Amino acid sequence: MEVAACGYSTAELMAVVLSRELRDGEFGALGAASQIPMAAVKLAKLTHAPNLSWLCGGSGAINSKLPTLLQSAADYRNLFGAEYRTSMEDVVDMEMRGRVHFACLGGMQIDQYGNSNMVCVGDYHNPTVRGPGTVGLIFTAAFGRVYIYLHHHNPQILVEKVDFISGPGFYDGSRMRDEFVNKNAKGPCMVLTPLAVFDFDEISRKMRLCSVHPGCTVEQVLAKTGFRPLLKEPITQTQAPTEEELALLRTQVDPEGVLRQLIP
Amino acid sequence: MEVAACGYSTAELMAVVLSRELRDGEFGALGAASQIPMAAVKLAKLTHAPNLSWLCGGSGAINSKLPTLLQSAADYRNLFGAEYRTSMEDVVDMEMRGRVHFACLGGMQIDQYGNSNMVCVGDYHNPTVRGPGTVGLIFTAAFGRVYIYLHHHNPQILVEKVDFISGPGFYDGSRMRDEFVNKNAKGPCMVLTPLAVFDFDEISRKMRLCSVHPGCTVEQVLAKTGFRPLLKEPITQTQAPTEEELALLRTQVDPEGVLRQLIP
Amino acid sequence: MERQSKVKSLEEAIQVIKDGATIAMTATHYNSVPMAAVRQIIRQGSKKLTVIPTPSAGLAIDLLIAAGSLEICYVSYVGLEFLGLAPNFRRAVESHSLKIFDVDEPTIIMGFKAAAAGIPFIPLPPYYKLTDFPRVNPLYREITDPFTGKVAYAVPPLRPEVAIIHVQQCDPFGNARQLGGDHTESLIAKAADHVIITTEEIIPVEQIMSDPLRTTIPGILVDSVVKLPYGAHPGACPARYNYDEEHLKRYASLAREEQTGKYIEEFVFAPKDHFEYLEKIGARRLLELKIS
Amino acid sequence: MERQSKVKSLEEAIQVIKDGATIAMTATHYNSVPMAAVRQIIRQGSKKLTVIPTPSAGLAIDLLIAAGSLEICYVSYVGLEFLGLAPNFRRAVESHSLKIFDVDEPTIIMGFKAAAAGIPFIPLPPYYKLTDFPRVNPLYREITDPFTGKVAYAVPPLRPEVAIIHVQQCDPFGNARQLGGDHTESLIAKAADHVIITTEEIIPVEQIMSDPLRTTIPGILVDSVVKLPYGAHPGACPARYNYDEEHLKRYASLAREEQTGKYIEEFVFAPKDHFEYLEKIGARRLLELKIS
Repeated sequence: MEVAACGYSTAELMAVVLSRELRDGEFGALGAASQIPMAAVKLAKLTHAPNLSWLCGGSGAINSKLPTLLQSAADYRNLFGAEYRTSMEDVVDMEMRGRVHFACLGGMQIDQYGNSNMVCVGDYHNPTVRGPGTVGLIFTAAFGRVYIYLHHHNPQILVEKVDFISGPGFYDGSRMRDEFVNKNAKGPCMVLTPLAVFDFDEISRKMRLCSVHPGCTVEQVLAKTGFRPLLKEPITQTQAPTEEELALLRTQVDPEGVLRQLIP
Repeated sequence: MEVAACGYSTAELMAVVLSRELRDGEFGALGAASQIPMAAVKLAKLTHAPNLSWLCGGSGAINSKLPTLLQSAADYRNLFGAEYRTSMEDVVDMEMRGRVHFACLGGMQIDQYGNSNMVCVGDYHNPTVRGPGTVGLIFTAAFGRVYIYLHHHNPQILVEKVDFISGPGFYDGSRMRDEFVNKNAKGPCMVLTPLAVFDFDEISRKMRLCSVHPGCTVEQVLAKTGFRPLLKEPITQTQAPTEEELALLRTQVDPEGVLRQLIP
Repeated sequence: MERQSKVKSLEEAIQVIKDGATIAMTATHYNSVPMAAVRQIIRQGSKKLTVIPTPSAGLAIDLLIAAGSLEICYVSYVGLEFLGLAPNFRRAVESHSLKIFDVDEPTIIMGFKAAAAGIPFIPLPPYYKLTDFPRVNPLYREITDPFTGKVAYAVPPLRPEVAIIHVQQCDPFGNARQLGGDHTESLIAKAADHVIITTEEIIPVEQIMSDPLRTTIPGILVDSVVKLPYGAHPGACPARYNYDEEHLKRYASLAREEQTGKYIEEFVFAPKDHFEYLEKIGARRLLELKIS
Repeated sequence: MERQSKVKSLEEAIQVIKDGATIAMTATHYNSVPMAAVRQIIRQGSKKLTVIPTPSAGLAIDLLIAAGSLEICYVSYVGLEFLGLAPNFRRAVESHSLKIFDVDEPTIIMGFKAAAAGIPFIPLPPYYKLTDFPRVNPLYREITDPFTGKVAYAVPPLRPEVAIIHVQQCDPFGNARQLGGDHTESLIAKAADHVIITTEEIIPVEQIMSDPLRTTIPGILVDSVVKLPYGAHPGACPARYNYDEEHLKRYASLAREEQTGKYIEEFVFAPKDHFEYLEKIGARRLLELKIS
């Protein structure tokens, strides 16, 4: 989607959609390649969630005030105006114990139960593509809620079943998952792509299409999804950014316009 | 022993004796009530061990430069001129893993195998005296060498068998100990009291009287010891501080004369 | 919308401690003991508390025992350091009026770390076999190292419901700077479910933001911030004031003579709050202790 | 007698790494990677190394793979972050020419912590059951929590023989100050048997003594100190210089085209030491990256 066509970019739309979901008083964690969720938390803090706190990935910064969106969440410049520098040990402790209310993450593959994979495409022992590895995806079993965001929407990423479970979503959809995850870990709650927004059905725990972004159709989304998602009735159009949201985004969150370049 | 009688106090003698044992390049840990070992490490650094490093108990200071001997090793003033502030977590890690070459410690009871007790006198469930607890004595199984120093020498402290093993010395003297301790943990190597110096026999692993301090006799020492220690032949007189040792001690280590007041 | 301050009165903050709660608080001997908070726990009449003290504790525990607030105490070291045994602790254990778990420094530290990390338990080295801990404390479980087949000892996570931590500086949102030694201040914050910071001084968040590497406890772990100058008296607050040796000796002497009740009456119940306590100690004394 | 300095030449310090050794080094993506030391490892011809990278690594690992230095690699994340997959890593795994252990961030961090503490193993939460790790990595052992009877996963301590850590400031005795993020610098120092500090600047011990709370790695853990200005180039050294994006892109592009050998020839073997490397990069470029 071109900025020119509708006045905002896809990444801006995704950031705004995500920001609306975030709740005041919570503590969230972002990983790498985090310009969209970074913009979302910064925007949420400016609109409805002044008590939201967030960890800026590998930088360790809590509540970074850096007035720009860097390409690396691990960039130490994110420590600008932060309130605390978390060590990696601290991050593992907080995430493993379940202190993180929500996290935003991606993956090489995401399946219909929200399981994520960063290890391999194909057989583990003879992979077609060897991925970089799992990092902290295991904590999808410990985060309060998981927001999955993807820079690409295609059948190679959105698959029926991941080839390797790095981060458990709803596993096989059965209740077995609940026995093993942390008490307050509610699992994946949203999948946000350049085309659409999904949630998960409470009973079957399968991914469900909720809304398509302005300019996209349900058919396009289904054609680009590697499995048949459930459909929420009625499927709506994703609500576009308001003028106020867009103004805050562009003046205070992303003055350099990173989100306008991010997703072609 | 009065300072007037021989020109130095008992605590000064003990500090000097201990300092001669300490080796260059090692890392040592002191606990509470540490004026004697604190003086010993400071003196050793000035004489023969410039590369010795030491942890000043609860203060967390490594290589404190405070030019006085405080009554509490935990006093934060020991951080003066230190090179690092160790956290309690760090201390446990370093001691448990066996990074500490030597430690200096005491106890409510020490037995003939060098086991130490800070928990109780009498039956654990119905103690005559409930002690304060073990703190870090367990690490006698992880320190390279253990120096035991006592401010009192009497049969209530130096007992045949401790009523509770807080810190394992040579346990029951059998080789069983070696199976469970850290690889480089050589166990207690010296017991230093206001009257005498002991070491441990390599075969029986029992405490052995090596020297008696100037002014003390072997008979006095045996009468005040709660078991019959082995006797090293010949038992010598503890070597008195040299003039240089005493001068360094009084001008640079203990200018306030704490050691001259410490043991009546 | 405005960010909400976590600053509360001492009374309000301490109310979260219900009878029967498990608590922890800072202390390495006389350093950074949140004594004003301890006095408030006694003042509000808390009962049947379980306390997991830091490895070298004493003053606060002895006072809580004398006040009848404790049911269970984990023990690594409970004593008065250079002032000898903790008299009320000693009597309570000898007379079986306090339930104790004999543990030690690594058990407490590693137990707190296990709680902070949310791991199921922590394995300790084989050498506990050579001590009497496993014999007297059922929390030590002999297990087998699955990699080497050797013996090890499992201990459970130690997870306090409430931790009370005294620091020198804290902002209104709970970002705290703890100067002096690092005496489990941040560790018990990470291990606990609810954290109360008592602080000598409240500093603006802008000061915190100017040097985030100086923050030792992040606000995300903190529930209440209470401003309590001299809140560690009669203990020391590193880099702010020394311990009050005369007062401590008076306490120790009363405690040995089984007169701790008198001390509590005079220093806990007679002053209706912390500031009346400070008036009782007197400005002259407080300033003598101050480090300039 | 005089205290001995630990300052050494890079060549001398790196010689301690023998073929077959297990090593670890700092890195969170492009932060504080000891790249000059990595180039020296390649220059001295090390073979059959096992590397336990920090949880988010890439550049150094990809280069070591291309140079043929590695036999075994633990993998939490080995990639080039905003520059995509690590091409040599990817090819090596797909062609079975590198042995890997698939682990993740908590396994590496908790494994290092277990090594630092000297405990026998570390139990991880039950939720590993829901992943494929236990299926592909024999280091995960299913065990039973002795307190609750629930499933848990044991992993062994991760104890590198040598750790290489890049910092901004260090004194001659190994007392180091690491500014910027805390990317396992102190953790791997505690976990390892031998520690090499590479530092932008050597500062006097008196500066360390003036503020001991700023020291992040104590000299007692450190064996060698090597002065290497721009020692993290082409990565970033927090608070000193940014990463060299142009150079990194050139590396990534050569690596994708299976031309890493050319890069190694030009930037590792052609310069006979770190200072010749810096000359090659050029003063203009180095100063452009510098943070004033």
